[in-house]
Amino acid sequence: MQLTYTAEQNNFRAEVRAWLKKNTPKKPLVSYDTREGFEQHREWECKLYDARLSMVIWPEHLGGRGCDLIEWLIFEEEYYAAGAPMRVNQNGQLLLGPTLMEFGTEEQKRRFLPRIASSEDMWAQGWSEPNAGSDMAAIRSRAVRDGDDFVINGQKTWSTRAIFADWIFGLFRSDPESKRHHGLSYLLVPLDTPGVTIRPIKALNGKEAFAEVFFDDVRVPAAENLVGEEGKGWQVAMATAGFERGLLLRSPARFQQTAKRLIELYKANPEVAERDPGLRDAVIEGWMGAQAYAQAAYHTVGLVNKGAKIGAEASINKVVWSELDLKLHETAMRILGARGELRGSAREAVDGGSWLEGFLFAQAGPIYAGTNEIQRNIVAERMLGLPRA
Amino acid sequence: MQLTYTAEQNNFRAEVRAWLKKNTPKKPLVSYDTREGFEQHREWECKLYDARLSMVIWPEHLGGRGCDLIEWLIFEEEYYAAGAPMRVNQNGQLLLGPTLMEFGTEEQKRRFLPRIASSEDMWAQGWSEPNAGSDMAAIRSRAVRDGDDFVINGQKTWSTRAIFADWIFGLFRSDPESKRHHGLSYLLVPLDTPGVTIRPIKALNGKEAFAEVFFDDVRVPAAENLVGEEGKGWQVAMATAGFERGLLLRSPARFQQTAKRLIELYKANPEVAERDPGLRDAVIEGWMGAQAYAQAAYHTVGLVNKGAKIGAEASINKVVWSELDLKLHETAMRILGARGELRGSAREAVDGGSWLEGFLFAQAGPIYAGTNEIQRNIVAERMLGLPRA
Amino acid sequence: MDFTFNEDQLAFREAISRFLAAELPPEVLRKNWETEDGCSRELHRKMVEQGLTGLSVPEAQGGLEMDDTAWVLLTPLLGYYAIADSVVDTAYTATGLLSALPEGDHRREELLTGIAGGDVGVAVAHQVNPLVVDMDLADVVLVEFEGEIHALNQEAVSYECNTSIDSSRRLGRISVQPAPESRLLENGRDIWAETLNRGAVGVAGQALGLAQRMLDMSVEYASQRQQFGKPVGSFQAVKHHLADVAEKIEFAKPVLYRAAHALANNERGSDLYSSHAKLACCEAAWLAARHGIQVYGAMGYTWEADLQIFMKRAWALDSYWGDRAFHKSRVAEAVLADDALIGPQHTFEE
Amino acid sequence: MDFTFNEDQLAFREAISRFLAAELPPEVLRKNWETEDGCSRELHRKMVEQGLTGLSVPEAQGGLEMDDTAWVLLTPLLGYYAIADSVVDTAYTATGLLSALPEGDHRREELLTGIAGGDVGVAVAHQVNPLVVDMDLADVVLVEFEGEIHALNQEAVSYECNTSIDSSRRLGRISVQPAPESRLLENGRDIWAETLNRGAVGVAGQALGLAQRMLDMSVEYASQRQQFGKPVGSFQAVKHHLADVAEKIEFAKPVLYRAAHALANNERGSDLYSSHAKLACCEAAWLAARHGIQVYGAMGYTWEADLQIFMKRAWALDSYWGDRAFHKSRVAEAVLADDALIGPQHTFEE
Repeated sequence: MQLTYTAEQNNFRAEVRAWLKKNTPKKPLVSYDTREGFEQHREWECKLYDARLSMVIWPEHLGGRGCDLIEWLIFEEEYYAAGAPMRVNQNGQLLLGPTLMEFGTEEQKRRFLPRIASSEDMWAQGWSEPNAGSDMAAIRSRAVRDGDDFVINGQKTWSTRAIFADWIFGLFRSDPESKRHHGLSYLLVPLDTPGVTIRPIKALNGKEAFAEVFFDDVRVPAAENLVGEEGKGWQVAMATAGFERGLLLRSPARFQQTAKRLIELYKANPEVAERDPGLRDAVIEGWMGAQAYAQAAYHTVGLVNKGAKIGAEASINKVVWSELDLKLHETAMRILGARGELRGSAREAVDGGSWLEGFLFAQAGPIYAGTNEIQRNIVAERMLGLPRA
Repeated sequence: MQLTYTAEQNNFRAEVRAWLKKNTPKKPLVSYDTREGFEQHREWECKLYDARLSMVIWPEHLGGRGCDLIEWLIFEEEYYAAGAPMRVNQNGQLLLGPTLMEFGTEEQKRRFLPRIASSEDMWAQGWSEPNAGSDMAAIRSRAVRDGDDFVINGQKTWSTRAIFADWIFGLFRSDPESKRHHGLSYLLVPLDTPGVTIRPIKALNGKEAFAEVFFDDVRVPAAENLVGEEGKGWQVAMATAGFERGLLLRSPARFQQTAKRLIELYKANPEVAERDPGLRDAVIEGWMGAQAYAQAAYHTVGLVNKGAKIGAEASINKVVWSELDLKLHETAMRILGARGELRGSAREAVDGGSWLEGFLFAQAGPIYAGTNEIQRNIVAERMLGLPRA
Repeated sequence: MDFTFNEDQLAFREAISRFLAAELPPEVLRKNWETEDGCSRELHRKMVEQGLTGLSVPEAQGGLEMDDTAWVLLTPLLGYYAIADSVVDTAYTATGLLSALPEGDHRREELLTGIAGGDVGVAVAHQVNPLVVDMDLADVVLVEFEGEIHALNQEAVSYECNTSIDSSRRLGRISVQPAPESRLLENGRDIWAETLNRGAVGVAGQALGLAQRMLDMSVEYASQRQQFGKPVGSFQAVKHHLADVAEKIEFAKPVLYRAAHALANNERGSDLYSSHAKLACCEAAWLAARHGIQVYGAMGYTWEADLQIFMKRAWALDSYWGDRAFHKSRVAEAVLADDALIGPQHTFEE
Repeated sequence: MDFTFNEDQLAFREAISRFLAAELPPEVLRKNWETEDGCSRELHRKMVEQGLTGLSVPEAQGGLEMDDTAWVLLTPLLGYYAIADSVVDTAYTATGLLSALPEGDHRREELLTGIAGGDVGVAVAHQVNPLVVDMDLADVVLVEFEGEIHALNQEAVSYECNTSIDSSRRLGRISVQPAPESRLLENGRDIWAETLNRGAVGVAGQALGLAQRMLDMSVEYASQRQQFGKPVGSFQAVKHHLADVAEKIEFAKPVLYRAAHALANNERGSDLYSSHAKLACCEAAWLAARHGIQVYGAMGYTWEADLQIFMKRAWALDSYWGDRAFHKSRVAEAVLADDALIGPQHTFEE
């Protein structure tokens, strides 16, 4: 156990801190769930990329910086502490990226990864279908092999920002006789291909945060756009689902920053604290939860660095960060009282309505990337070994 | 809505209050989970009976007083406020009694009910078996008809204070070919019948609070000891299970008195309140919970008086009082801190260790009379109409 | 001692319930919620015809002169159908305030008659609410000024509008200059105190109705939506989520009823009971929202699922007429007082 | 930056784990727990042979001179096997205190040598604990007196014994008359402060082990016990109860490790980290007890199911070396301070 950073790590932190201090937009960007904000965020991502700070853990030849996971944690700490913009291309960078590194051909890696790192290509995900949500294996969209191509028909849904994105990745049933997890293929589809129709879905906050994507005889070349083996898409996707729930998707720094802001909010409202003395516990529990999550991340990174694999722990992580995020924002709403309902556009909104936005977004946490009910089943069955139903 | 008591009700309250003030033992009785305490409690029950205060809602000719449910609530309020002894014969008085009133023959009512009211007969219950706990229909103990008798073989368990009691009631499989809820009979068995063996089970608190009861060719006369129809025991028992979970088993006064004592404990320990400001909320939530439970009881009694039947609401009641009781005692433990672990025999124990005893007993609340998991299933399926698994 | 409603009260509730169910199928309800004034003119007219606006207006002013115990059966229905705040604020809270004023005042009688007839909308500016709801829909606003009660015409009040997460609520920061002419009563402190309790009980009732609506919608969704080859409502975790909501609702109801009775009869426990009711009902609504969206899954996070309407009202009403901190403090003050009437002998005051 | 244990530390844990598993099958463990001194003489001798008592005794006094980060792997094992408090109190907490005294003091060295050799049991009377645990098993008790550190022989201390719900704990109210001869150090405030943290971290580790034991037992019971024709562990509600316990344990572990590192290195965050660890680990144990008994059903409420041993230790240890109120106050003081190092850049102090 050696809990000091190396000189290199400290230098890296200093560099990132200085760069962010200089470059982080002074005025918050417009929400990336709008066309305008989306492009603002793409610009920001390009800027990060130019400084080789977009995907610090990716190898240099693929647009990254070759950092290790400790440096990644440091980067994230500085990034959230600086209040830098939300990352708009997480689907590409955190879900598809690692999948391509593991399953992609050399050609696919060269072609896609640098453009993901730079966000020249923005990616939407195509997991869910109207009847395949928690039950992802119920996928019906078909991809029929026709010569060198796949011809895709069907529908995906809950594709985050697909209305603005350039590409979509997802699972399609390539063996029409197959059932459940079998006979699926993992395909990459440009969203401007003929036959693709995108219908936006408005989220709770009224913005077009996701979309339905319809495929009508959409043709993509197999050699270039199939990831992994034909019919083995489930295995490819599951690796990605592991990443998603795992370490990278929700770095601890995010919640530590929220906890810090919550403490500031609490201290700025002493008259509420006096009327509601139990708030103190909620606030310190928020800090303890975020701190524990961060320490757990360092511990896990240490184990991974020694060769360990992340298993069902990823499911615990998902439950913990999503419920922590809810708790932090619920506590903020409790402090704000009657001011909590004010939207960002309201003149008297506190912090530009960011607590309310965060509160709304936190509602989705226990649902997406596999509901917490499913995650708890996984923990119980795979980690504890309890019998299946 | 008429929320004042009638003159008769006020008189009744005054009478009960005066009697209890005069007669409630100054020194707490010994625990009824000991032989000595059991007999002390029997004596107390006799005294109550002599004043016609043992079973106030029973008709006079069966040893009661013919009170209505409002008067029963008043009685309970006074009883708990006076700190009078715990009722030792609840199995007989609250579970078997109502069953006999509904399903018993006239002869059975005359024979058993007054002796239950007076606690000359103390009753244990024989529902559970080693493999039939939550799944009560898995009963295996057999009662084979032999002429005018049933001959019983098998085993019951978790029979509260059976080691001290006089009789046991329970379900036995009278049709050997039957399955699950069918072919069961509801029988009454004197515990001194040849062939009955009782092995005590020690509870968490180290006392012999319940027992296993073994039946080895135990012979009881059918005409006298069968309640309801042969083979229809499930229906008879279910009515009793409804009573058990319902209104009478855990009267609100009990929790209101605990909440009051908790408030006193909290106020007596201002230095803890200062170090743990969140305690205030836990304490007032305890009061609010108990108060809501009491108001709900009055509301339900009002509806019952107008002819309503208690259905799946009984299951909600069970969940509410058991979790309220836990919460009240957990809060007390939080206030007591390092003093919480002291047993009643310890010189420095607060309130004679009664909070710790209550805390231990509260652990059983979410388990007995049907686990809270089962109760929530019942609420979801019968009250809300959600589909069965 | 009878802690239930009489047949007339229940029949009236039943009638209003049928009326609202017919008038406000989900698509109409949503349209109202998304429009500027949160309640169509036509619907408002029909509500007036049903007697809703005159429910507690004195008979002398053309109303039904019913008390809080009647209202407490109706506010849950108004919550269930997400009727905008201005209805309860006018017909219940403001009417209660006006009715409590000394009889004979011509402005009192004019306003009450106008309310009963559906011609006058009244907003209430009580200091417990930093912002005034739906000033833009009101003709008159009742304002506290150093314990006095003033009534000002909307035009006489300048306000700045803030938007709420609940689209049916527009929140105004008002600035007024009360004058002797606008004064209704000089010493209005007791009435203001009662009005706060009435406002809280009105919100509590709506919150209870919101909770019930979200529960009903969640049950329906969970019974139909299939995953892993069966309805999601057949999974035990989903069942328990919804059973917990049902529990909160069932045990908030009597608390709400108790508060209404205390208000109607000026009982000394009114502050305590109305705060308890506000906390219990809003807690039920908060949980119904959380478990509702969880049961709905991604669909619950969308604008198109009606669930959002009820969730957002639940979140907004949680702090209307006193936030949790306020009401918990009041409960604490009452039950921790040295002369508090607590314990089993005091379920109902003696 | 490496927040993991090295191979030596893990190997040592593994060895002790195997040792305890072999020596303490459930029936032996229960026998110990029910006997007067909570730990058989023979087991104690074997623990000494394993080096447990000398683990952090300086090498000069015959120990292994390992620090808190080594101990934090072992205290969960001692919790897992419900080893009586006197072991941790003597070999970890008291040893830490004695080791921190200036070298050369002959009583310090005598006591440390005695501890390493298993001949001396030491109780610690710190003012955070109103009562002293297992005075009757101790040869010596370390006592605070106006910031001084005193060591008194057991015979010199009169005490009255209180019984705990945890049969392995006997709690003494002591009265002592410290004298110049019994004084080990005049200004011992810093050492007492550090001892409090060490006591808390020692309890936290045991609580974590208790939680793990109860979880393992519950999983085993739920996998075997059949109801409605299948193992109760196949019901989703039971699964989620136990998944929640696993979650608490997994996220308490790194907090515990962090606290141990801070203690071993005298970091300025030691108060905060040890309080956080105490709260997190005790919360895991508390939940493991509650869900454990729930999963066990009636069986969990009996004296004969071993679960009770672990539940009762969990309940008792919850307030040992500082109750929740104490530790939450310390956390609040630290993170709400104006110069608090909080936020993402301060996961580890800089």
